[in-house]
Amino acid sequence: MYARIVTNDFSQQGLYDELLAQAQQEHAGAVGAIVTFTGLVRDTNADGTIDGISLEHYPGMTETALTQLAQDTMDKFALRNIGVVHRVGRLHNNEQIVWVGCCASHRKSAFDAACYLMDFLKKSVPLWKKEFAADGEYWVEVKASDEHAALAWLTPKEKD
Amino acid sequence: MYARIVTNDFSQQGLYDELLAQAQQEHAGAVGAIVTFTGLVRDTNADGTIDGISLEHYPGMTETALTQLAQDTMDKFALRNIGVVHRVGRLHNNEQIVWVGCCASHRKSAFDAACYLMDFLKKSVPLWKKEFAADGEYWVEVKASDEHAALAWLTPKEKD
Amino acid sequence: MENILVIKTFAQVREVSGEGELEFSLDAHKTIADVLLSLKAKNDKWALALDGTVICAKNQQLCTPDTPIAAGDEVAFFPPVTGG
Amino acid sequence: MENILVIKTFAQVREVSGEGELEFSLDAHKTIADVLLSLKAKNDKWALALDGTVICAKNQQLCTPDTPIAAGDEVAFFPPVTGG
Repeated sequence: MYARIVTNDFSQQGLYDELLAQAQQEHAGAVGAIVTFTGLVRDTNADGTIDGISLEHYPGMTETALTQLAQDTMDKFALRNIGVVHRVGRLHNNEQIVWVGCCASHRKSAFDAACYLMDFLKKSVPLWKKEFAADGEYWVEVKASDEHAALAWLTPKEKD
Repeated sequence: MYARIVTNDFSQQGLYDELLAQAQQEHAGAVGAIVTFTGLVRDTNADGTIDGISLEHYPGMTETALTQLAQDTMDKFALRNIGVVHRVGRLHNNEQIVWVGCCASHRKSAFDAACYLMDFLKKSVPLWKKEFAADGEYWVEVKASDEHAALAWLTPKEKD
Repeated sequence: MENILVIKTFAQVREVSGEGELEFSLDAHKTIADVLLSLKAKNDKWALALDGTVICAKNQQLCTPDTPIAAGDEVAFFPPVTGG
Repeated sequence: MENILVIKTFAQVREVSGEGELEFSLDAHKTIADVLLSLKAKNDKWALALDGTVICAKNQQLCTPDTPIAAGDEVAFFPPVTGG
């Protein structure tokens, strides 16, 4: 398992190989499905064009929260392995922001786990996104659809 | 878009880069989420240990069905791009069998599309898997949970 | 090709029938179901090969047993698919 | 550290308050809520910074306003998170 906050870009192949090698070390032959998710910086938001983003984090707590979320997700979905990497700092349009990889015996667990981790990452890991628009810099606001974010955040270990 | 039947192994990075480059060519800056699925050969089935598999296909029809499924999935989920590669022939334990990549603006579409494509691939693309056990070779039978497989197969273009 | 169908089989249907590809006289056969009946009557191996759930395709498109056939068609029989 | 809390802020709370990290006298403050009240009263910038939905953490663990505090604690205030 790995859960990291990084400033530099990451390699798809590097993260995939690391994830699979760890899984095979402990569960050789039992990995049948690997799902990865990559988030990229888009060049627009609801108001128009943007010129990249900046990500702030809470050093120490962010790493702890990300590790805890990865461990919870691995346990909940009986994964063979999980890895997550999130960048911080200034990112330009089209750059990679976040990567998640989930190894499981069967594909449903791998898909469900990756979805779950991304949902909770967006609610429970102390990271904040600022967008650079032509007329200034704006912090991304939590959407109406995320109205329960604060509540989820306060109960990150609930199982369902 | 790409949809291929191959005999040789494939590269995660190579397929990812090709998928993203195609997407950026037509939708520069609009790709926010990429989900990939990789299927691997496990070393056991319900009856015990296996020593790899062999995949048979219907040359011509398999490529057509895979291309049609990829196009349908891209349309249904408004993807920015989609790619799918499936191997045929003799594969050993731990080898890569299938890879799917879905590019979308938002993560839900990318996840849903990859799940959908894999579900329908298992029902509607003419590929057959044989497992090599200690006491002989056995064709994989459609599971009870797939009892409607033939029906789904006969209506691969239904929209819901 | 005047009076001929090309029949293809895959996986269990191919192995059990012992024939992966064969030419077949169209004669009075009007539908896929007619071809299935004749093949089942051909010998025990074919009877066994076509005894489970068998999927049909005509010219590489899925079809049903009542699909009409014509000289030159490629008709395929195979079990439910198991890829992925 | 005898009578001191370390306060940290992030994102909008940091920018609007103008203070990313400060030391704060514990004095009679018994809970996170007591600290929030004092900070809001400190000046207009702090009042504005704490005027929306603010999440609290104590020693890098999420907590609620009624959480008790002690000398040496690290207390953080920040808006709902928006990573991923």
